[in-house]
Amino acid sequence: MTDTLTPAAARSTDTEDVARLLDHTGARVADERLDPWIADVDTAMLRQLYRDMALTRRLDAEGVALQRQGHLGLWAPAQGQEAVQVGTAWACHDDDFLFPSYREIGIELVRGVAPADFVMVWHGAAHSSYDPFAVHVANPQIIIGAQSLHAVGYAMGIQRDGGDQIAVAYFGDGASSQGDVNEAMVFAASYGSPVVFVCSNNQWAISEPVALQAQYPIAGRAPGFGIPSMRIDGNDVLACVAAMRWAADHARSGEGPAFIEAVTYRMGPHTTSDDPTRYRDTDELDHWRARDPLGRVEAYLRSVGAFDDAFQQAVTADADRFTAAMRSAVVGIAPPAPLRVFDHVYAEPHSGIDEQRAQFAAYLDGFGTDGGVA
Amino acid sequence: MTDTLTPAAARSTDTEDVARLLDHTGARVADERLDPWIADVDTAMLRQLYRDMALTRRLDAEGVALQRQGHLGLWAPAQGQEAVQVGTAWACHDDDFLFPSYREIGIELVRGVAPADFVMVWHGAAHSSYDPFAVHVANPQIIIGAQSLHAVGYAMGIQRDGGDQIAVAYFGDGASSQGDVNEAMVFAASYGSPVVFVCSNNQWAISEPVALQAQYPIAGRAPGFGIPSMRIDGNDVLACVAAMRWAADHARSGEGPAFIEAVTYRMGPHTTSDDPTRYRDTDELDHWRARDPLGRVEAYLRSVGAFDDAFQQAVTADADRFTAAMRSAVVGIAPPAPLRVFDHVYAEPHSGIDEQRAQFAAYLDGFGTDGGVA
Amino acid sequence: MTQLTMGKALTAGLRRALADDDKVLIMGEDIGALGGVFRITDGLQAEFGPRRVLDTPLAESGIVGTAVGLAFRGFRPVVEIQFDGFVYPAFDQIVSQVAKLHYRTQGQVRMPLTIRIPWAGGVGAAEHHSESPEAYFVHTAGLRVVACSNPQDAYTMLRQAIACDDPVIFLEPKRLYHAKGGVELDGDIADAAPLGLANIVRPGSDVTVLTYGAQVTTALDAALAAEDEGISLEVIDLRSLSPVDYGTIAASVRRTGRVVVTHEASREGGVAAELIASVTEKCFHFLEAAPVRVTGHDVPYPPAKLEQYHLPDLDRILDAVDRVLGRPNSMSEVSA
Amino acid sequence: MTQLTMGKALTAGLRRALADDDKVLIMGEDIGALGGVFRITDGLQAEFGPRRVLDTPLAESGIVGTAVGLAFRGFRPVVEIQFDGFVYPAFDQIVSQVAKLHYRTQGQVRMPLTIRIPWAGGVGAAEHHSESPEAYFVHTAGLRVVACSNPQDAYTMLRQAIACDDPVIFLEPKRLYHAKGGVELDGDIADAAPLGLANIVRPGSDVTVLTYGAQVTTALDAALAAEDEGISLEVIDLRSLSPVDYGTIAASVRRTGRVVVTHEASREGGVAAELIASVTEKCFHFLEAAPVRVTGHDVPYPPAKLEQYHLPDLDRILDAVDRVLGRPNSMSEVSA
Ligand SMILES: Cc1ncc(C[n+]2csc(CCOP(=O)(O)OP(=O)(O)O)c2C)c(N)n1
Ligand SMILES: Cc1ncc(C[n+]2csc(CCOP(=O)(O)OP(=O)(O)O)c2C)c(N)n1
Ligand SMILES: [Mg+2]
Ligand SMILES: [Mg+2]
Repeated sequence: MTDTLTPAAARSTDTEDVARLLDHTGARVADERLDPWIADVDTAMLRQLYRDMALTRRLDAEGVALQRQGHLGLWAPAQGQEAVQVGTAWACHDDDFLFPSYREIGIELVRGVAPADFVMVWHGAAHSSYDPFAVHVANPQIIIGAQSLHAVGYAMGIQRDGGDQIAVAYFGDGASSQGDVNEAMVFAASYGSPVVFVCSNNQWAISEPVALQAQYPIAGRAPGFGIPSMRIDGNDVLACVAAMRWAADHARSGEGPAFIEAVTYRMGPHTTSDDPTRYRDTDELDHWRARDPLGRVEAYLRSVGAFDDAFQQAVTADADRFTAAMRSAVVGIAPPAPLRVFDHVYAEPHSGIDEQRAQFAAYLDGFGTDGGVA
Repeated sequence: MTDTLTPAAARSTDTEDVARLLDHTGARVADERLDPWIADVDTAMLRQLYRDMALTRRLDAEGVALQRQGHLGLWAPAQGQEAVQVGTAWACHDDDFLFPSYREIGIELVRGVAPADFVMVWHGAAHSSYDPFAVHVANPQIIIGAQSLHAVGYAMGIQRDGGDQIAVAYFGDGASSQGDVNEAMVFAASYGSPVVFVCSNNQWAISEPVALQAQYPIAGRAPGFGIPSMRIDGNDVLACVAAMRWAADHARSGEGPAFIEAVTYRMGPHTTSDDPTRYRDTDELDHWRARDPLGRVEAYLRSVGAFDDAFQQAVTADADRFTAAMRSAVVGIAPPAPLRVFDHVYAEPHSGIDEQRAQFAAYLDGFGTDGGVA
Repeated sequence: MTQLTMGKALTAGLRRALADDDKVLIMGEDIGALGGVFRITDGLQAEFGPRRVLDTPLAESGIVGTAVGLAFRGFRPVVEIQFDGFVYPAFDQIVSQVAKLHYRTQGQVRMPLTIRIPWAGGVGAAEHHSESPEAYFVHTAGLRVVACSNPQDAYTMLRQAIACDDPVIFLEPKRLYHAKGGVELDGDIADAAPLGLANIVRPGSDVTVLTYGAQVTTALDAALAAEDEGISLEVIDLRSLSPVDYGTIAASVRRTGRVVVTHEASREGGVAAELIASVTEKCFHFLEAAPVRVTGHDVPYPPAKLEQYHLPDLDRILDAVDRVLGRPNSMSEVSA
Repeated sequence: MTQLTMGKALTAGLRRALADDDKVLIMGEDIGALGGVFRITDGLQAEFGPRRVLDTPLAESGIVGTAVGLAFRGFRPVVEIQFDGFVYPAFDQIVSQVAKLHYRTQGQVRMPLTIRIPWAGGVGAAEHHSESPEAYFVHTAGLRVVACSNPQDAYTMLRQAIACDDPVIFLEPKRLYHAKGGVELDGDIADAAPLGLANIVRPGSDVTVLTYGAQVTTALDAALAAEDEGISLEVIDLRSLSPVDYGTIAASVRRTGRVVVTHEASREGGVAAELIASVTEKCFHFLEAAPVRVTGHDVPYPPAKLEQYHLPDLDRILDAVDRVLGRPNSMSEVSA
């Protein structure tokens, strides 16, 4: 420590300086640190991972389609990020509590969130849908980075309960600039809390390249807070499973927080409202298309004879069912009753809300509108 | 970077794991990285540094005395931290702009802040006193960490002006936990701004030991943001000068921000309202008293025959004059005129303030009180 | 006179400010190549370069805090907060630094910051994208708070805000970004009405309707509808929420004796409360009826499919007008 | 009935809450070994251990944000913000998370947080140590805001706030920490007046004085002084600033017809504005005069030597009473 601490030459923009297990051609490569964590992952499991990624992709495409057709106000595409979402969620225990941002649909899929619950929020019917305690996933966070502190607090609660769960904070490369994310690392490190930070570095925060948030790799930030980290190929689902198992094991065994930077790429626009042609080259897309998270798994499975038409058809059928359910949940859905505006502001009776609700109900009555009072 | 990034074994609480040039006995020790930066520091300069530290100590003691005697509402003692304050300020150019917290009286002294201006704020007469643009020192900040962003913004301004100044952000170990300080590092690193971060790690944030803010050394945090850092003995004024020159040179020459963790110790209470016996052992005080920043310079100067009674008397005389001026500025000072409450809320005319001032003046008139209208 | 949308008028105002004063800088998230999520800074980085129009890291406290430092260095930063709901991480820097530095330093440090906020609801957005935080800023001494309601004001008031030596919170109603209107681009801002003045956008004699931002349009629609029933509404666009132009307002209320205040923000502790308290103080003996508020409910901003029941529309304004006029209304039974 | 200072009553309330419910945690800066800078948590870490009474890193957003996570896990965190002026870094977590999570999740996630804030001025403190931020929280739907004014209320209301399933901003007037009073320690909080009720601390017939926190003491002093002049003030301690107990208030105003509101916070957009707007709506035909506000000026909190001119004292309240009664007062000429 008495030395001048000069950051190594690594660059945040070097997307090849990562640990991986499946390269972009689908070839299995060795990694000393990651290999031990996936010793049990056989072909059947890999097919399962593939299926969940494929479902995530279809779910995502359906979200975009529903938005284009006017059924959703907005959609935040996840295309290209299926491996980190599915792989890390898959590596957790069912009762580990995950705190995602708005783009982490793959982890919700893995946790069994119902098709309708992927569209209700973007449809505009509700601010959140599924029961977070049923699936152990908090409702997606929109305020960039805020959920990282919630995950740490939850982990502090686990420590107090003596539970053997962990909490997981998911966020993006842009979020790494927020004070909250850094404070989350401070609290987690000080208390040695069982939390894993997963930064999905998809190279962009809307129009801003990662180099504006960090010159040095984001994974390099955690050790300075006393938190071990790993920088992995976020498009390699095996590496994602392995890294998450390493991190979760570290956290679960009482050694405190761990950090994963998953280097991936946002293939689509930031949201359906965004126009990425204003700020990025299509060359980039070609580069990353060749590194697709699904393609490499398919190639690997084919190379070991575990990917055939029957499997593909089964996956497609699952996805068809899933997306059909999404669609039917939202197409032709009745608008919410007006007085729902007043529901759940408080958990206990509140004179102010009661008065306003009653006044508004009387006002609606004047129009013959049924407020839909509970 | 593909490795698991495990923080080295260093601990935030290891106060000996620092770079230094003068050990606590006053012996000059070599340090490869620091030595080149003080090649020109001769005995005369060291006497000057000693004098400024001694004045800071007396100034500080006078502040405590004035508070005890009821002339000040509060005082935040700096005893023990004179080396980092005086040394780092001394190493800057006069037009480098410094952004201190409430405890950095040594840097203000070096910059020529007048005696009266050290007491006006704590007396309660004003929220700030000296003209920041005259001394190139912002008014001391009370909101922990907020000034770190101001320093970075100022440095961004220097980049736009093509100036050859730097900005310096001063803050404590406790402040390192604040989101703002981390965001400041993000902005500074992204823009490569000419700013130096100086963290005076005095082991305590009121009653909280540094280990609650950081398990890993605070200096270790900066490289993760892409910022080179140094961890030095903050009670060694030579090391403070050298490290600041290194950091300032780095920033000034366009290489971007640099970070210094100065390991020091708050010998007094947090403020005159604090009772440190509730949370820390007196053993600690003995340990640090033996590592006093002034004692070691005196020992060194004596060893080279440059510290005699005449010198000591001259320093004492300077300090007597300084503290007498502090005292006379505040003892028997007239209370501010009531209508000063309304001064400088806005820089331009404001109908709301004008109306309220007029109403209050009329109200005071009714009591025969002169509001002191300008 | 050029026909421009409010969005384009704001762009023109920024361009003009950048051209007129080297010390003006624009900073925020995605304001460079993208031109901002609402395209208000479209083309400005290409024209003035990334030193003057700068994308920032994703951290609002950092944006405002560094803008404070730039002001220390003599710059006049114009900050874009991407959406209203993202201003809260910067709240400490705004309340404890931006608002207080001039006072703290007895006038030595000026804070000529303009903080632009795409603001309020009615656009079917996701949570946190439709907030009306103006009351927080109005209650914060040291800030000026203004809201534009048409392209000409957008252009002129933005230039005035940037030229002002005090910090200005500049609220841009999102749902009017595409509304068109004539804009005189060549005027000197010194010749325009000062930033603090209200504007009687429609004179009337029966009821004074006080409002600002996009609600001005709704209030004008209500005035048209009221006219059909023979009721004459005087609609006043406050333009400045702090300070408020009570000269114009009090003169109107003394004529009409009846006041309706409408805004999107929730009611409790909202700007309407301040307006009613002040108007009551200043015009008590002229009031024929209790002033009435027509505001968002005291709930977090609801999901998009419910916002029509949250935002005060034409019918709710007319119901309030009936109330102040003592005509039958939704509360007739309650008050009887 | 035990005689306790308000500070000790708060300590007793925290101790009782910790003892009664395992899920209650206390967290904040310096609250452990030091017992907090005001010693409110004195001895609690020693008694309940550092897992339940925890010193936190120095980061307010972190404190509130982790408290939110603890609530997700079923805990009931009681957060201490060291001084009023240090709550702003936590503003985003409070406004966008704490206040909205229950609404966002349609009741699935409860936020039983209590955020204690040593609050307001009058103690000769440095900048940022005398803020009155209550209006910000009152305007934020989803929060409850209460302020105590005596040791018994401090004890009972704190226990009620902690037991409440909604987030409560709990304001503790610093200048009353050392004020003594009788406290019944054994009561069941279910038997006490509910958290939302106001308290008529002194009945009277001429003017209703609405206030809260340390201003209750000042208002009572004013009532004593007014009595000498034959004027009878009814002083109401709001106790709850959101929601407000308008039942009690309106009944009083209908009797007196005259209202003075006093608080330390600055006036523009302050709680007094809301009270006056609401009272005017509810009691217009009973009002004999315009309600009057006696508040801090619209300036940042001034330095200690000036705070006596900022804080509304007994004389300023009496001047306002003269105003609502139409007696000669400081504004007689203005209004004439
Ligand atoms: C506090 C806050 N500021 C700004 C925004 C607007 N915003 C939404 S997404 C986004 C970019 C986020 O980038 P990143 O963290 O990399 O996540 P990604 O969208 O790439 O998944 C921004 C600026 C926000 N939601 N919250
Ligand atoms: C935002 C904020 N939170 C809390 C405080 C109260 N406070 C004043 S000094 C202090 C400790 C600061 O510790 P450190 O940064 O180590 O500086 P030191 O006092 O040791 O010089 C605290 C918590 C504050 N001033 N600002
Ligand atoms: Mg991203
Ligand atoms: Mg310290």
